[in-house]
Amino acid sequence: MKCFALFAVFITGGLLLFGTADFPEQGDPHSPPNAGIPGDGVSISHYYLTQTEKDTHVPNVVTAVLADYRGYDTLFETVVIFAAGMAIFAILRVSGEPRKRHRPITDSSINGDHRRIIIGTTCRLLIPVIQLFALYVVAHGHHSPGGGFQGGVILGASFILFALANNLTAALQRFSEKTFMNLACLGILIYAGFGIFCQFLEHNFLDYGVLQKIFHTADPQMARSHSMLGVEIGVAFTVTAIMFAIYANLSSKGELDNGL
Amino acid sequence: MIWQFETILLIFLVIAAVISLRVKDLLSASMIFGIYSFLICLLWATMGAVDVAFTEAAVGAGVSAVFFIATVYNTKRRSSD
Amino acid sequence: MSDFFLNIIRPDFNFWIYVILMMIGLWAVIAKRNLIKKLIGLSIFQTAIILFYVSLGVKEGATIPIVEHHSGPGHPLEERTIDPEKYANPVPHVLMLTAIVVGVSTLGVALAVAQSLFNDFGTLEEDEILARLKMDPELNRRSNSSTHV
Amino acid sequence: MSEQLPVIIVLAPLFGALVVGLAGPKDHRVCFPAVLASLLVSFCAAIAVAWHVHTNGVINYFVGGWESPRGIGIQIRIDQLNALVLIVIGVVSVLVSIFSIRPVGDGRAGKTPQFYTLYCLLCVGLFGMTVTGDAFNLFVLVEVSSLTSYALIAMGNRPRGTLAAFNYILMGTVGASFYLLGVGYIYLSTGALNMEQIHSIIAMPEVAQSNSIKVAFIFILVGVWTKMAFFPLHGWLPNAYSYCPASTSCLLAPLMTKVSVYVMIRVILSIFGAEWVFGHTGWSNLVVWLGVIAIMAGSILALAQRELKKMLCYLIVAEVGYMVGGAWLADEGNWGLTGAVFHILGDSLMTLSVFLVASIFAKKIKATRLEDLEGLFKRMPLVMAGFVTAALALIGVPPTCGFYSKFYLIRGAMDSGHWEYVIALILSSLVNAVLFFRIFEIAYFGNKPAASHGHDEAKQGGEDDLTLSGQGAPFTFLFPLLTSAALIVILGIYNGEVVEFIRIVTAPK
Repeated sequence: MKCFALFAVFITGGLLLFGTADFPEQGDPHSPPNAGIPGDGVSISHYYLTQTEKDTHVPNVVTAVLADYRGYDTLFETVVIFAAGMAIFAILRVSGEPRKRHRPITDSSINGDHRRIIIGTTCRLLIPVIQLFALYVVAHGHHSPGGGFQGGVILGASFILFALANNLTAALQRFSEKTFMNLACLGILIYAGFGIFCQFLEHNFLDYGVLQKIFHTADPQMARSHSMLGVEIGVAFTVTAIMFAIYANLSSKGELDNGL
Repeated sequence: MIWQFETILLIFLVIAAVISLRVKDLLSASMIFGIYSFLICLLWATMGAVDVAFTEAAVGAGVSAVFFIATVYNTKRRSSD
Repeated sequence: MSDFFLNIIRPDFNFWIYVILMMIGLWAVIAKRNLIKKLIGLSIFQTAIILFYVSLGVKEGATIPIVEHHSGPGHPLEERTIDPEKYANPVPHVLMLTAIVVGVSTLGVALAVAQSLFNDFGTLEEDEILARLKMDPELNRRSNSSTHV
Repeated sequence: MSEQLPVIIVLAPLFGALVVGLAGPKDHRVCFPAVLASLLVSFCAAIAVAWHVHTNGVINYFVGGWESPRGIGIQIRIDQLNALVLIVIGVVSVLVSIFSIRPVGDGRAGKTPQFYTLYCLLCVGLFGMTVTGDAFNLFVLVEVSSLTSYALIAMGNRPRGTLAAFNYILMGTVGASFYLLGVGYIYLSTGALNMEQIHSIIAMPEVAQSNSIKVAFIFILVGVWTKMAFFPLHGWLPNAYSYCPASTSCLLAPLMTKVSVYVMIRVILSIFGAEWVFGHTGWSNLVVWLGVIAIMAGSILALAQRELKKMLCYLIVAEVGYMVGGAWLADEGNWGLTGAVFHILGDSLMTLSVFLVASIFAKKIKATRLEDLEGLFKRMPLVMAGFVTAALALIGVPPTCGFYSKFYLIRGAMDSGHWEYVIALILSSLVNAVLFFRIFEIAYFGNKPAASHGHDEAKQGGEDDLTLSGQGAPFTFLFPLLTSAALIVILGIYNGEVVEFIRIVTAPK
């Protein structure tokens, strides 16, 4: 096995280096990916950088490309996450009724354990801040780095942190299995709904400009900007729910009781 | 982009990758993998890919390290290689 | 020495490193016996590809791809010209956001399958699992009865 | 609304999945109608789109309305080639969904909503892979379909199946990463992601000569080969498909490998261009030889199996060899490529039929090994009729489509002088004949008393009355099987029309 591994690895490495021979110099602003091929019209990278703000009023080019120009990709990226959540549920979740709790854990007993008092208090202080920051990341993705994925992951991580600091059951009391599965579906429904709605208004899928009539904005560009916020919220829902769902299933072997 | 800084990061990156694969304790390996993710996130921040760096910080260094740890917690901590 | 480094290694240093990381990752996926180690290798392999993509979008002296926002009355949008060489190429960043998310989803599913394997075999070492399968060829029928619940 | 059809094909199963995900856990009875309805919508849309392509030519659909300049948005492009593949995916997914109503022995106890959600998402991935005209979007949809198929395989709750799923995850992810890497190298040398745009740039001589494009092509090819289980990379397939739940194997076996072969042909025709790919003569010879090795290895390994499903899995490996070798024959008239495309259509139906039969055997009489099949002609005449049709098609007997695809493949091989491929094809047909006549012999002449066998096993089955009811199979098993068997014959009879339709894309310009 090791010999085969070495063989495969060196073949791959050799091929990669063979391809490196005619690479453009790193950081060259005129290389094909950065400036396109001469004679092929507008480079997509240049188009995005120069036209995004005119097309969508969104200064963060990455967000605009992600949620609008290549929004179809992002829809399916969200579907991948959703599929992962469903997959883990299908593989790990122990079917039937969850086993009954020996000792019901209530709010008083969460922090009652003295060994956990420092962690518990710190998390109590931290988690609201983290969640607020996550919402900010989702909402401010148009103007600064961030967006639905990052915000969603951070929001999901805040629930994971809660589960780590207290225990999984306590976290699940606040964010139950049914809730997060429905939330995950709802997120994709929001995203695809925006696209389908455009189709009902006789435009192509995800052609947000037509939603101007709904949002009552001054121009179609602003409608695009608003719709992007909408789909980012959808993405954030799905990502939050699935990140927590994956953690909950992985840490409790699919029993969703006492986790890590 | 300061090339000295980037070079040091790249070298640390390789070191972190090798160590996380060589450590026999899977919990340590997961933690070092988290460090690896964090280093690569710094690297991307220096390259101007802030959104990618942000995602990697949240996903790679945060959530996927936790996923690894959760799995190691439920299985065996020692590894034969 | 430093000349050599600056002229030969430095210009393509990212590419060298990404090739090395990719080789490390692939080697771990094939040769490591522990399933978790394989998955760490797989993640390293994927991040190496992401590193490659991000390196494509770098421009010397460019800033992050967020165009300066000042659409006041004095700056009508249509008259502004943006110099694309001042900003890093956003396309690889967009693609790699997708790839990272896809990567973490795959990782989650793979870890779940690894846990389920641990439930079945009680170990995460590939050679021990194979040995156990050889010892007990009927293992594949073992849990059949439970599936009819 | 009709211009929205291309995207509706992909979206309908997605909505099906969401409906199942939201309402399924409350009431399991919602699942099946929602799935069937959404797949039927896709199927009808696929037929409408194919008709549209037939009358008006290629459809281009720009998601988000980002049409110009070229390549800024994501393009969906449907030509004659993927119109046919879409119909096949539609047919297979609808038929298998009907087959899956009775979850006997599927190992999805209490997880019906999850099963159907994943099922729909898998169809989303397959439809999406087929329609897309964007190199990166293809990667995302490949991941959608792969991730769901990992889960569907691992759901089986059989240790061997889970191990196979893990290996599949490793190989599948490495393959997808190779594909991604190849797209990266293309992007590096062309700065484009839209397939048409890449094609026009690669036609420029200075780009066509560069090393990066060659490396990109090799990586993409290896990635796609891993997905389709081309011979040296087939390791994950046999165990994954033989130890997974019955409905899953019926869905995955006909579609995953064939859609990957379609992706390979799409990459050759639409991204790199047939002139560029077949311009490197050495490559074509090499790949045809690899195909020959795959055919021989698959056939020989199939001969060695004693379990029906495992045997069929190795036959898939051989069939992939047919299609890859055929697509690379590079003869003057591109008959090999045409034959490969026709074989994708025919082989999906044949594989569907034989896997349905194998699953019916496994479900009804708990027979997985060849010896267990004794006396089946008397007990299940209709099932065996379907099986015989599919087997004759796999062997390549005239009125079925299997004969015609082999005919076109051999014509291409003769035109290009690849006699080794002709020999391999004929030998493998002989092996298929041996394999299937061996089964017929056991099933026809073997006269093991049927009743005693059925009862012992049925007691373990507990509440599933199916096992006991003995004679004949229920309608939900028979309908998919007989439909696909009929389609095998129909496709064979109308092969001229279908091939003419395919030739619009594959004929040399």
